[in-house]
Amino acid sequence: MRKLCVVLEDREVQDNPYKPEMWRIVRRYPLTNDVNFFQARSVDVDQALRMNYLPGQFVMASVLGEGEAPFSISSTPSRPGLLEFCIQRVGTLTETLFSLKENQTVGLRGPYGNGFPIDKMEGKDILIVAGGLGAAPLRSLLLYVLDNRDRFGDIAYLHGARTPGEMLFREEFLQLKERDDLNCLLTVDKDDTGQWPERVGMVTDLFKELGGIDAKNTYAAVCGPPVMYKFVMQRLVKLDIPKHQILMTLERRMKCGVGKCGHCAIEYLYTCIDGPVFTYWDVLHMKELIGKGVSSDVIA
Amino acid sequence: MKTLEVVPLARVEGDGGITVTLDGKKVKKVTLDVHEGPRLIEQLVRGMKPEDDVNVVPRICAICTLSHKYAALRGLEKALAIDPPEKAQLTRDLMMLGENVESNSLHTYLLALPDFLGYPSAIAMLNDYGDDVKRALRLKKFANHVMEVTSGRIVHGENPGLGGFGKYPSKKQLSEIALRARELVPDAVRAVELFASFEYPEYPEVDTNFMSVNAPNKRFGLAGDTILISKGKETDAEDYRKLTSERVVPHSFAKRSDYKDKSFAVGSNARLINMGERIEGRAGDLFKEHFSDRWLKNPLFNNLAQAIEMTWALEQMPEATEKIAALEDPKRTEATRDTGSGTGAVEAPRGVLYHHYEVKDGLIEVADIITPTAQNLDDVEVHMKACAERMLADGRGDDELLPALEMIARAYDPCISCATHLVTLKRL
Amino acid sequence: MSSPKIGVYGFTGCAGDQLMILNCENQLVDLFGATEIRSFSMAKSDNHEGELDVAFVEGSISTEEQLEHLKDIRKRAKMLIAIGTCACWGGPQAMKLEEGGFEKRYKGVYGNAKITVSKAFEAQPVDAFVRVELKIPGCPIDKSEFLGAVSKLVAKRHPYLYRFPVCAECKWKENPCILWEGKFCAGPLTKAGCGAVCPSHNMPCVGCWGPTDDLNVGAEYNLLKEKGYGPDEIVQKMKKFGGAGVAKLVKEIKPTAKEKEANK
Amino acid sequence: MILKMKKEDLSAFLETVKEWGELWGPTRKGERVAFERVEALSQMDLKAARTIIPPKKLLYPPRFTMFDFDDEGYVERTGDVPNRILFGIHPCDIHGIQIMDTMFLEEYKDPYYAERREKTLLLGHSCIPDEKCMCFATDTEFIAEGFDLFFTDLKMFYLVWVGSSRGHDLVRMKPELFSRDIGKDDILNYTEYRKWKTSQFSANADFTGMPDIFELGYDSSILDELAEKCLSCGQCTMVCPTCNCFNVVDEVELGSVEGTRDRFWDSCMFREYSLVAGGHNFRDKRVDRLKLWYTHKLQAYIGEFGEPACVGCGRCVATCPVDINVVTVANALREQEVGK
Ligand SMILES: Cc1cc2nc3c(=O)[nH]c(=O)nc-3n(C[C@H](O)[C@H](O)[C@H](O)COP(=O)(O)OP(=O)(O)OC[C@H]3O[C@@H](n4cnc5c(N)ncnc54)[C@H](O)[C@@H]3O)c2cc1C
Ligand code: SF4
Ligand code: SF4
Ligand code: SF4
Repeated sequence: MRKLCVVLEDREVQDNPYKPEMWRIVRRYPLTNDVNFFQARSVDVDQALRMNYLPGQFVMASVLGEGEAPFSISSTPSRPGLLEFCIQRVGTLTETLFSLKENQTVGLRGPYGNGFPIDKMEGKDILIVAGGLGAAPLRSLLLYVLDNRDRFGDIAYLHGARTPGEMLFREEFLQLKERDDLNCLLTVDKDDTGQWPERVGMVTDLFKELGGIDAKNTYAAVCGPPVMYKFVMQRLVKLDIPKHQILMTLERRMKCGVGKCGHCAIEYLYTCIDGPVFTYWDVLHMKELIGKGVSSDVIA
Repeated sequence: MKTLEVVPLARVEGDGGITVTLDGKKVKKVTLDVHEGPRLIEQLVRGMKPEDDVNVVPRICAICTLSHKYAALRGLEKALAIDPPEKAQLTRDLMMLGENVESNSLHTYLLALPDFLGYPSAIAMLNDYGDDVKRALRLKKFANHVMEVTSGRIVHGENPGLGGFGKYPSKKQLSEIALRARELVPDAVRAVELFASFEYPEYPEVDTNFMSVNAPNKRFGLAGDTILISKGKETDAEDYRKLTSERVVPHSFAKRSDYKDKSFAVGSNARLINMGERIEGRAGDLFKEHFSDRWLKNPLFNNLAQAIEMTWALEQMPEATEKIAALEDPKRTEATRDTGSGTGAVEAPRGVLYHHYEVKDGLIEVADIITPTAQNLDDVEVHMKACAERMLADGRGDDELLPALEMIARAYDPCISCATHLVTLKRL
Repeated sequence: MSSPKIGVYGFTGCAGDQLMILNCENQLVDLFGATEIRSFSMAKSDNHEGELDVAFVEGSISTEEQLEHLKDIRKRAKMLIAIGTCACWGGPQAMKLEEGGFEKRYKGVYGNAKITVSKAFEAQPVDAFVRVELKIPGCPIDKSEFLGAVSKLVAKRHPYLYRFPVCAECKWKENPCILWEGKFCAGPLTKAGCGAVCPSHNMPCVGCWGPTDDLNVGAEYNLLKEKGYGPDEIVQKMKKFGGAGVAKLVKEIKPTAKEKEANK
Repeated sequence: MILKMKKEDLSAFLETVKEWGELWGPTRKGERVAFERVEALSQMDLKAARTIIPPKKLLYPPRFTMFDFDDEGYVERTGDVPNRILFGIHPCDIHGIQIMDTMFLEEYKDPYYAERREKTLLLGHSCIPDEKCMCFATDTEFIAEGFDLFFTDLKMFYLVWVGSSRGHDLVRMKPELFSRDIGKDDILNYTEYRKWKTSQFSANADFTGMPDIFELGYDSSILDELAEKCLSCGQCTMVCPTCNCFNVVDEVELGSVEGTRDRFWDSCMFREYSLVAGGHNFRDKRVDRLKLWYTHKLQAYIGEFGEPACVGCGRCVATCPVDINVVTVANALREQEVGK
C-alpha cells in the first residue's frame, strides 16, 4: 500500500516548523460571492514534493505583513503538483488574500493535522456529508476515494447549500452525478433561481434517499456549520453507524498549526495535531462541547 | 543632505484666530478668538480625590503637561500639608528644566525664527539655515528625553505624584543627562546670538506690567510661593485672584485676565525682567549683555529671553542631576490632613500657571486653574492694536500688517491648544 | 503603490496625540515620504482639503462647529481613524457623560456670559456622531502603536492592536501587582498598548487607554470595595478617562450576592 | 555525581563560570523579585521564595521576532542569543522547564526555544518554602534531573549535584573548589535537610483524584461563582511556569514591503484567545475560559502525562488579585464551596 501518511521523519525535514515557504498563486476565481478558489504552485520544486498530504489535512497560509491562518486542502493527493483551496472572505487575512492577483505569492507551511484515517477507511463504504464551506476538506476526500475507486465500497456524497449560488464546486459536483459508481445527492435550502435541477430541502432530508446502508461497514465523514452537525449526528447514530466510524472536523482559532500556541486546545487535545478530524466518540468525551449543540441530544 | 525632519514643525497652531477689524485707516478692534471646545476641567475635578486630580489636570495641555502636573501638586500638597522629600523637589526641578528647554527650543528656532528671517516656515529655512534647524531638533529631542526620564513618558507622564515620585531616575540616566546638557549649551547660545542680531521694530511698543513667580533663595527658577510684579512688588501666590481678575469674553472659550484693569505679560520675558539679574554662568553673562529697556515695551524680545532662559536651563542640569543622584530614593510623603486649601504657582514655559484647590474631607471642593495664555491674551491684543494703528498711520499695506501682527501673537508663544497665529483682516 | 492621502485633524483635547506624531522624530521623514499629507494644520500651513484615504481625528466633539467640520471630514475620507482617548472615548472631559449636569458645570466656568463662537455641548467621542473604522486610543497615543498601525495601512494591511488589558504588559515587565497591595489600579479594565508605563513606575494605571475588549468591571468594583474603597470613589476612578465606554460599563455593576443579602 | 563545596567558595565559582556567559540570578528591589542579569553573587537574593515571572522568560521572551520578511519570503531571526548561566532556580521551576521542554522540544521542535534552552545553563539552588509553596502536593519539591548543577544549602556547605556533562565542564573550570569527600555526617545532614524541608509546607493543597473530581464537578455552579470574580487580567497565565500560549502578528515597516513576524505571550483567560472569524467565540463566557485553564493544569495534563501541569510554585497564589488559583479552585471543586 502506498504510504501517504505524513510521518514524523518527514516533519523533521522542516527545521523551523513555523517557516512558510513561498508558493505562487496560479489561479484564483470566485466560487460563490464570498468564496474564492485558489490554486497554488510551489516556487521551489523540492518543497512541492515534500508537500505530500492526506485528505483532511490543512496548511497554514501567510500573506506578508498580514498574518497567517489555517486552510484545508481541497485538492487530492492523488493528483499531485498543485494545491487547491477554497477560502471564504470573513476577516483580515482572508480579505487580503482576496486582494492578491494571480502570479503573486503566498507563504504556505504544512501539511498539518491528522487528516482522514484513509488506512482504516479502505474497504469500507463511505458516506460523506457536506454543508456549506464543509465541502472544502470533503472535496479532497471525495476526489481521493474516487481516484482510488476500487479500494472502497459504496460511496455516497451528500451536499447541502443555502442556495444554488452558494454551492461550492456546483458544476463539478453536478458532473459527478453522471457517475454510476457514486451516489451524489445535492440539495439547496432555497432555489432562488428557478433553474436548480436538483433537490430543494435540508441535507438531512437526503438521508431518506440513501436507501439501506451497511452501517457497521460504513465510515461517515461530516463537515459543515455547527447547526448541521447537530442534526446530521442524530441521523447517523440512528442509522447505527458506530460512533468511532463517524468522522467530523472541528474548527478552532489557530496561530501555529503545530501544537504550540495553545489556542486550538480542547482539554488535552490539540485540534491542529490530534485533529482536525475527530471521531464522534472522541467528541462525546469533550466536556467543553457537551451541551453545546454538537453532542447534547445524543447523550440525553 | 537629507534632513527633512523639520517639515511638520513649520507651523504650530491651535483652533482659533485673530480678527482685526478696520474701518478705513482706523483700527476698530483686534480680537484673538479661541474656538477650541470648552472642557470644563475645573468643574469635573470637583468631588475628586486629590490623587485623581493630578492625573486629569495635566491633560489640559500636552505641551505644558508637566507644569500643570507640578502646579497641581504644589497646590494640593499645600492644601493637604504634605512636605515632599528633597529628592522629589530636585527631580521636579529637573523635569521643569526639561519642559522649559523643549518648549523654548521649539518656539525660538522653529516657530519664531522663520518670522525674523523672513521664511514662511522652518522647512523653508533648511537650505540656508539647515544647521540651526538641526540644533533645534537636537535640543527638542534631548528635552523630551529629560521629560520622559523624570515623568515616565514624553507627554502626560504619571510618575510625579503627591508627596514624591513613583520611581526615580537611575544614576546612569542622570549622568547621561548631565553629559548631554553640557554638550548642548552651545546650541542654545547660538539661538541667543541669532535673536540678539535682529532689528526689533518699534511698532508694537507699549508699556506694560510683568508678572512672574518669585523663585526662592534669590535664585532664578521656575516655581515659588510668591509672585513678582514688574520687579520689586511681591505678592503671596495665595492672593492670585487679586492679580488675575478673570473674565469671559464673547469671542472666545478662553478666559481673560487683567491686573488692576490693565493688561500684563507673563512668560520668559517677564521672568527675565523680574529675575534676570539672578542668573549666573554663561546665561547670566548673556542676559547682562543683551538686556535693555526696550524689553519692557516690546513683546518681540520674548524670543531673545527664551533663548537666554534655555541656556540657563541647560546649564542648570548637570548640578541638578548630581544632587539627585546623591540622595537615596525616599518613600512618598503622606498627607497630614484632609481639609485645607492651597495655591500652586509655577512658571510654565509661557508664564505663570496657577492651580488653586480647596479640599474638604479628602475631596476637592474648588479647583481654579489660570493658564498663562489666558493672562497674556489682553496684552497680545493691546500690542497688536498699537502696532496696527501705527502701521496704518505710516501708510503700510495689509500685506505688511498681517505678518507683523502674526509675529506679535507668536512672540507670546500662545499655547497651541488655547490660541493661534492665524490673522484675518475684516474691513468694515 | 500610490501613497495614501492623509489628513490629521484636532478637536477638543490637549493636542497631545498630534504632538506625539510630531515627536516620532526618527520616522517622520518616512511618514511624510510614504504618505501624502494633505492636511495637518498643527504641523504645516499649506493644507489642502479634499478627498482623503485616511483621516486621523484627535479630540472629542463638543461644539456645533466641530460637529459640522467632523461630518465634512467623514464625507471626504474613505477611512476615519480616531486617535487618542478623547476621540475614541471622549477623554477626561467626558467623564461625567450620562450623569447629566453639563449646563451647571458650564455655568460654573463661564457664568451667564454669552459666548458667540459656537454652541457647546457635553464632549463626546467621535463615533457618537460618525462611523469610525479604527480606534487608536491612548492619552497620548503610543508612538510605536500608532506607527505600527499606520505602516500597516500604508502597506494595505490591517492594523493589529492589543485587545487584552494592561495587566498583560505589566506582567511582561515583571511588576508586582498594585491591586495586590490593596490599592486601586485600572489595569484590568484598560486596553494594553502603553507598555504598562505607569505600573512600571510603581504608579497605578489610571485607565488612560480607555476600556479594553474584555473586562469584568463588577469584579474589580467588588474587589476594591473589599479593600476599603467607597463605591463612588471607585466609579469615579474608573471613569477618569474611559468616558462613553466606561459610562456604559459601570451601569453593569451589580451588587454581589452578599450585598443583596445585607440589603434585605 | 554529588560533590561538596564550601559555602564561601560559591562567589569565586560564579565569578569563574561567568567566562562562559552572562550570569543571571534572582534579585530583589522592594517587593519585586526577578531574575536579572547580575555581576556577582552579592546582588542575588537566594532566600526569596519565588520571582514574579518564572525563568521561562529567558527561554521564551514575552515578545520577540520570529522572522524578518521581504517580498521574497521569510528569514528566521535566530543566532543572536547570548550564553547564559541561570543561577538560583528552585526545583519547581526546573520541573516547569521540563514541562516546557516537552512542549517545545519534542514533536515539531521550536527552534527559538531550543536555541535559548541550548545556550542557558541551569544552576539550581535549594529553597525555603513559604506559606504559598505547594510543590509537596505536585511532587516537585525535589529534583533529580533537568539541571546542569544543583546546589543544596546545608548551612555549613553545599552539596552539588552534577546533572549534565556541561555542568561537569563548569566544575572542571575550577575543580579545586569541589571535593568528593562525603562522609556519614554529610549524609545525615542531608537526610535531616529533606525532613526539615518537607515539614515546612503549610499550604492547604491536595490534588489527589483531581481528574475525577473535575469530571464530576465540571458543571457545578462553584466554578461560575469563581468566574464571576475573575478580572480576565491574564496575570495567572503570565506567571505560570507551564503556560506557553502565544499569539503571532506581522508588523511592517513604514512605506516598505519589509517587516517582522512577532510572537508574544497570550492567555486563555482573554476573550480574543478563542475568538474566530465572523465573531464566533468558543469560550465567550469567563467560566469557560476558567475551565480551560484549570482542566488543563489539574485534569487533562494528568490524564495525558500522569502528572499535573502545575509544579506547585505558588505564583498564581501570589499573583491573582481575587484569589483564584490552583489551591482555591481544587478545594472549591472538592468541597463544593468557595473558601474564604
Ligand atoms: C483546520 C482548519 C481548516 C480550515 N479550512 C478552511 C477552509 O478551507 N476555507 C476557509 O475559508 N476557512 C477555513 N478555515 C477557517 C479559517 O482559518 C478562518 O476563516 C480564517 O482564519 C479567518 O482569518 P481572517 O484573518 O480572515 O479572520 P480574522 O477574524 O481577522 O482572524 C484573525 C486571525 O485569527 C485566527 N482565526 C480566526 N478565525 C479562525 C478560524 N475559524 N480558525 C482558525 N483560526 C482562526 C487566524 O489566525 C486569523 O488570521 C479553517 C480553519 C481550521 C481551523
Ligand atoms: S499592577 Fe495594575 S496593571 Fe499591573 S497587573 Fe496589577 S492590576 Fe494589572
Ligand atoms: S498604565 Fe494605564 S494610565 Fe498608564 S499609560 Fe498605560 S493605560 Fe495610561
Ligand atoms: S484568575 Fe485571577 S489572575 Fe487569572 S485572569 Fe482571573 S483575575 Fe486575573
